[in-house]
Amino acid sequence: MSDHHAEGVGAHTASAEYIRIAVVLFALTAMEVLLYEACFGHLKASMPGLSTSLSPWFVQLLLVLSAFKFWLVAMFYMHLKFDLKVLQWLFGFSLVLATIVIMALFTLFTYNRTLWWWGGVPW
Amino acid sequence: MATSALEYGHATAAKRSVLVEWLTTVDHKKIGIMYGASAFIFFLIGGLEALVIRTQLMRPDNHLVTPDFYNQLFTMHGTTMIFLAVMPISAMFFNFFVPLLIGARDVAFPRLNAMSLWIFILGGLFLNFSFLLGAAPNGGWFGYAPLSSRMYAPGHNMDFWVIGLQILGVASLAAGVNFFTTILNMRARGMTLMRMPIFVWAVLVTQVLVLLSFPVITVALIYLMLDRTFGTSFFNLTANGDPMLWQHLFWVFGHPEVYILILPAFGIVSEILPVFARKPLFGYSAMVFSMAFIAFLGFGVWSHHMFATGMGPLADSFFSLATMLIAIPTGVKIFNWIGTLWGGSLQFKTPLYFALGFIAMFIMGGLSGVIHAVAPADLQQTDSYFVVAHFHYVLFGGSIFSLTAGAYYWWPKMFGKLLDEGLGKAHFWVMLAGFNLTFFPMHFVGLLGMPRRIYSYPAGLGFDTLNLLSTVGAFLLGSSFLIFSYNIIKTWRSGAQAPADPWNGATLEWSIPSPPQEWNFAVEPIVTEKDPLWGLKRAAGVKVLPEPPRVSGEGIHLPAPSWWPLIVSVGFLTFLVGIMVKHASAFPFGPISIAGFAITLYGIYKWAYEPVDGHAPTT
Amino acid sequence: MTTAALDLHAHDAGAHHTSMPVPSRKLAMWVFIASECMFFATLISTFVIYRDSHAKGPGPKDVFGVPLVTAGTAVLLFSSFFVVMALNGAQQGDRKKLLRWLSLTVLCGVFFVGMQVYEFTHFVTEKHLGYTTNLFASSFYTLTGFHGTHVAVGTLWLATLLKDAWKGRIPPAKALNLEIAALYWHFVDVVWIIIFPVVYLMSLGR
Amino acid sequence: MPLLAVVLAGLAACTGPFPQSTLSPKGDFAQTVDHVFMLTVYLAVGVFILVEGVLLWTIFKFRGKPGDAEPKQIHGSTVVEVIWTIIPAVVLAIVAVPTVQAIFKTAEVPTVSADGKAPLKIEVIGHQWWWEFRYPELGITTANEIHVPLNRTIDLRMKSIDVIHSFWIPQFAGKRDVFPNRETRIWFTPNTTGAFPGACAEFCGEEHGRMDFYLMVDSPDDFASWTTRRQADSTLDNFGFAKPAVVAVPVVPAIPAKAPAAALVADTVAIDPKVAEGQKLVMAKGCIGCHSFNAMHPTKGVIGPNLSGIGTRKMIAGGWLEGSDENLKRWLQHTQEVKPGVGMKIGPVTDAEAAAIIAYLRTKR
Ligand code: HEA
Ligand code: HEA
Ligand code: HEC
Ligand code: CUA
Ligand SMILES: [Cu+2]
Repeated sequence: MSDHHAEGVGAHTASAEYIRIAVVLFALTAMEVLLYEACFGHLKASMPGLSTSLSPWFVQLLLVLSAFKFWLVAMFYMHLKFDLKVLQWLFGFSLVLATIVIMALFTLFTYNRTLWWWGGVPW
Repeated sequence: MATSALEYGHATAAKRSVLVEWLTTVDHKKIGIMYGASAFIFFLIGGLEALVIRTQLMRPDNHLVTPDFYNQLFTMHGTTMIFLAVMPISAMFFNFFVPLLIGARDVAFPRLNAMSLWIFILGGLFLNFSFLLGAAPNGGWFGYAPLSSRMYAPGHNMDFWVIGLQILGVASLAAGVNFFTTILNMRARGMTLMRMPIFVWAVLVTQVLVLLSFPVITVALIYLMLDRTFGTSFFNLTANGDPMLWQHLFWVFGHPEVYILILPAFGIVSEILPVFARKPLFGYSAMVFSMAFIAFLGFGVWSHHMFATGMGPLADSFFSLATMLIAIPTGVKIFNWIGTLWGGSLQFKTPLYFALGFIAMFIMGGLSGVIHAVAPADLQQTDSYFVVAHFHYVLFGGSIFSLTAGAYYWWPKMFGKLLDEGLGKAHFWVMLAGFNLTFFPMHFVGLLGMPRRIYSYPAGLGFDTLNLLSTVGAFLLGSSFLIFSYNIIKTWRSGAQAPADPWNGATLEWSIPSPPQEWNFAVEPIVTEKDPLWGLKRAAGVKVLPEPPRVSGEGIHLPAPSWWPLIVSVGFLTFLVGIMVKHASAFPFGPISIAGFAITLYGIYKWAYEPVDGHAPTT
Repeated sequence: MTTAALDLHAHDAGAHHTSMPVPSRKLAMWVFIASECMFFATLISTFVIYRDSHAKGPGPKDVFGVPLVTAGTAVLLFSSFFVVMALNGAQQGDRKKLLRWLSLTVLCGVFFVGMQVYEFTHFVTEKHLGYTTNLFASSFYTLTGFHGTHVAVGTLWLATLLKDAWKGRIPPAKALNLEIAALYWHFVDVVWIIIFPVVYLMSLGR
Repeated sequence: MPLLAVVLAGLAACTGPFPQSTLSPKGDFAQTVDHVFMLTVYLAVGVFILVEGVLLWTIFKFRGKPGDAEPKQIHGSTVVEVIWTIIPAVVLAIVAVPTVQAIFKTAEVPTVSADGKAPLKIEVIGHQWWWEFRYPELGITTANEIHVPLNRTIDLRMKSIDVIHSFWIPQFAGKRDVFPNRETRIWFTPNTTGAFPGACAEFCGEEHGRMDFYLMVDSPDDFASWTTRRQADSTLDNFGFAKPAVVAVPVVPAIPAKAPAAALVADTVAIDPKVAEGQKLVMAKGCIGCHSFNAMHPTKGVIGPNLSGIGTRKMIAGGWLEGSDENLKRWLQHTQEVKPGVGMKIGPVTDAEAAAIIAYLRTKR
């Protein structure tokens, strides 16, 4: 039954592709850092216009960039793209659940702290 | 360790002493039996604790036990019943029957399986050991902060709880990985996912719940341990820690946990009903999808345990509605069970009694659950005996009834003897009567305003009669387990020898001798349909297949026994105990922890390089 | 028939029968990774909830610096790339390639752990951010500490594999041993891919 | 209701009154809750009878006889499965709408109470294992017994000084947890006078079981007189002595003072030598270290319950003992046996001392 098994990684993706992905990953990380520097760090002073237009989107942009990085590693380095669908489901479902839980907890806590019933009268 | 696996592989198995054999076994059936036996003992201990609780509450202002001991009792009762009784009794069925039901020789990782068992047993003993020191956990089974913090719980009581649960969590996670893999990957040829016995589906979904909810409690317990031992303040007020975080994390785990307790029960009943109705399960795929849906929804309702905390109307509404939704897939299950019975030819054997009892009682518990889900109404019921009634109807009326059904159903396969039918039915009726007498009045005493977890109540509030009824019921209920124990002993001594297929079963385990031989299937089965055994019988035109012969296992390779699972477990326990006994020294880990850690690491290393080539059994 | 029966055990991936076209050990690693998602989700949630709880002592803006963690991030990303190359080598039976890339991976692991040790000591001694100084500190150290422990375990694991590879014990037929470790390693990397922006950059950029 | 009523009537016959029942709501909050609850119970009982009925009937109808042929092998039916998915969904929708309405209704504290006044604010503070109540607008502190006027909306703001407790007066409102690090609120408008028991509902340690209290719903007149007496106590020092110069009694326009406050206290103290003896003992035994007789947010003596008005308290010891002389004596002499683990740790008290102390406490009316 060994013919069932996924063929080796090399069959799908050559070293060259790994290198290409590595380059993209670095570019993305560099963009993250640059984004931070542009919005809040050293570059802020030299390009104030860019800074003010980007900083409201800072968090969202960061999340998109890292999600993309995450996706690249998972799909190509972890080979999910070519592997069994079950594995994609398994990982995908856990990730979605994990994200929902983080978001829900975060919402519950910030929401609680801002609404009146947590107002807190000094005792 | 002089006794390396290789020696085992080639020396004759007969030379091993029985003790060594059981300590080193990696056979899923032996492991299952050890799970079952130890869990049943823990169940009796938990039941005994309940009986003391009930005796204390028999009349108002009673002074049988001190308040602190009472708190220890209900904390240990809840913790024991959930983590040391229902979960491991389910694990007994997972272990013994999942490989048999899917036509496999063992689980995917037999040694990991043994490790789960040993960690569980050591964790259970460790928790109960606290009684000997007079310092059993006393903070309730959900250990709310800040009551569980060092400041309000200075003794070792809650250390035992934190570490005990941490240990048990690791056992569950390891088993979760193992069974998920086993079910996906070890099925007999031809057994597609949608041909799997429904119990196996239940186990699969349960493991998903375990895998995704236990990490949360693991982290929460780590925080609590850090708070108690290393002076952090995750839940301590002194440095702005928020006790609400504990509640959220606990229930993010806690609600999926209750489905971890009930889904295996659903699975068992779904196996039993078709066999005794002589009719396939009604709506198999709906049964599968409803379980998956219950599990999925189960992750989005945790805050229904926190309606009284004042989360605000939006959150309350969300969690209220999400909780109610669960009634729909659960209803589908109930109705499909009735659909299975409908038009059948019901064979009234003991397993069917308990399975029917399960359906009848679980409906009751489920409906009181829906009443809880109505957030404003829950403000009156939460933390009252109404909740106690609700969860005993689902946990005892649900899980325990079903697990007992499973025990009667599968006993002949496990031990080769049929349990006595007459005693079994007596067990059922006494249990049903005792159960309802115990827990039905609790609905009312709760609505009349009795809070839970109180060690006594004053006269004059109208609680007296109802509590007395509950107490009488509890003793009746307890005596039903004496009948069961007697049945076991009697069967052990002189029970009727069980044939391979006493009930006209539909699934693969009934095709092999009772009890199964070490290698389960002499010939790997090939499956072409659901209910494969019925198909086989139908094709052969017989009601009962010829008794399968016991064969020699010549040439069959099985995984070798190993000491390492036990050693790793001991090391792990030592590591955590070391953290507990460390008394605020500057160095984070004491020598005991370090020794434990070293043993664990060494064990894992040796384990990884231990050859897994099997031995050829000779029996 | 008996020979078919023999194949029921999948301890050794490869030749044995499995119902899914994936070796059991690899499947198990994925299952474990799925579970770990929730583990880190909980740790990250806690950090996000508590990152502003620093009435006493320094807060994120007082301690975090971008360059060092960026270097750490880069190193982890590199190592993911390295290990994938090593695996490629193992599968092709190219022992040289395997050894070269695998040792680089281990080196990265050591470097990352070293970076974290340096970072922690720096925070503690120079920024006066002890483990229990405030909740920001506790949740930060616990989250990154557990991540660091994962890296350390992974490094140890890869190091034993490196030893095996050195002794020629990882032929293409056993490349699975490395593949599983690599999966774990990548996961540890992607967790950091989340931690880096969520913990460092977002706490700074507010 | 019929089913419940029958069962409860039956119970009532043998066990008597249920002062802590959730089923006899005596105010708007509890009634709102009760309405949704009863609706849900009706439906649940309906579903219960229906489903259990069908189950029993099926069991009875399809019992097998020896020699039965194999029954027809049915694998399912999409039509009926869809039907029994939809019906529960409809039932739940019927419950869901009033649920959400009630959630929003109970979440908001009304701004005007039934008697046209602003809601009465009371601060609730949970202690291990007793309750403290403060009336910021009236300048009163008391413990284990809340007094409220009839038909006035009560706006409770709650906090704990140690662990989590939960405040519960079943006949008036649902539970609300009381946290050490945040304020929670609950409200109700009482529509019946009387004394109603309440309890702590969240497990809070050793004596969680004995953390009860009483709610006294007074007629407006009674409430005014109670207020006056408490405010008079605010002029005392912590020991219960009248202060030499009466400092600023808070002016409370809503409740007219009926008697001159200081006078009330002054004449009771002087009369009985036993009382004077008791007062000395209260100082000598160190009671004042934990208690205070001053009802206005005292700065000292806040470890134990405020003893202003202790002489007329219905219950003592966390609402557990009738406030009789024997019980007070038992409390003073055997505190740790009556309520093991309690924070009141005092030396031995002789019978004579106890009698004197009690005599003194009785003057605090
Ligand atoms: C086996 C365990 C188990 C199971 C299966 C359930 C099932 C459910 N539980 Fe329960 N629950 C517990 C164990 C369990 N629970 C425990 C241990 C606690 C207390 C923890 C503690 O505080 O210590 C608790 C507490 C608890 C609470 C919190 C109470 C409180 O403390 O305030 C709530 C609130 O919503 C709740 C709801 C539900 C619901 C809606 C279901 C549903 O899944 C039930 C669904 C089933 C049915 C509804 C019946 C069958 C359906 C039909 C016949 C169809 C028709 C029905 C309708 C149209 C309604 N449960
Ligand atoms: C599966 C779970 C499970 C099971 C089966 C049970 C079973 C029982 N429980 Fe359970 N119970 C819980 C889970 C469970 N419970 C939980 C989670 C809590 C909450 C804890 C908390 O608040 O933290 C709780 C709380 C709880 C309380 C509330 C305590 C309080 O709030 O103050 C009560 C009170 O009556 C009670 C009673 C019982 C009784 C009478 C049984 C009976 O069914 C037991 C039947 C009796 C036996 C099985 C005894 C058999 C043994 C013998 C006959 C002798 C054997 C001899 C030797 C061992 C030498 N339980
Ligand atoms: C170490 C602190 C301490 C001292 C000293 C102390 N008490 Fe107390 N007292 C308490 C606490 C705490 C309670 C609340 C106990 C409970 O119900 O949980 C209490 C309760 C009471 C009550 C019951 C009040 C109520 O409403 O339930 C009375 C009466 C009382 N104390 C009287 C006294 C007298 C008289 C003395 C001196 C002889 C005294 N106490 C000394 C701490 C103290
Ligand atoms: Cu306070 Cu329970
Ligand atoms: Cu729940």
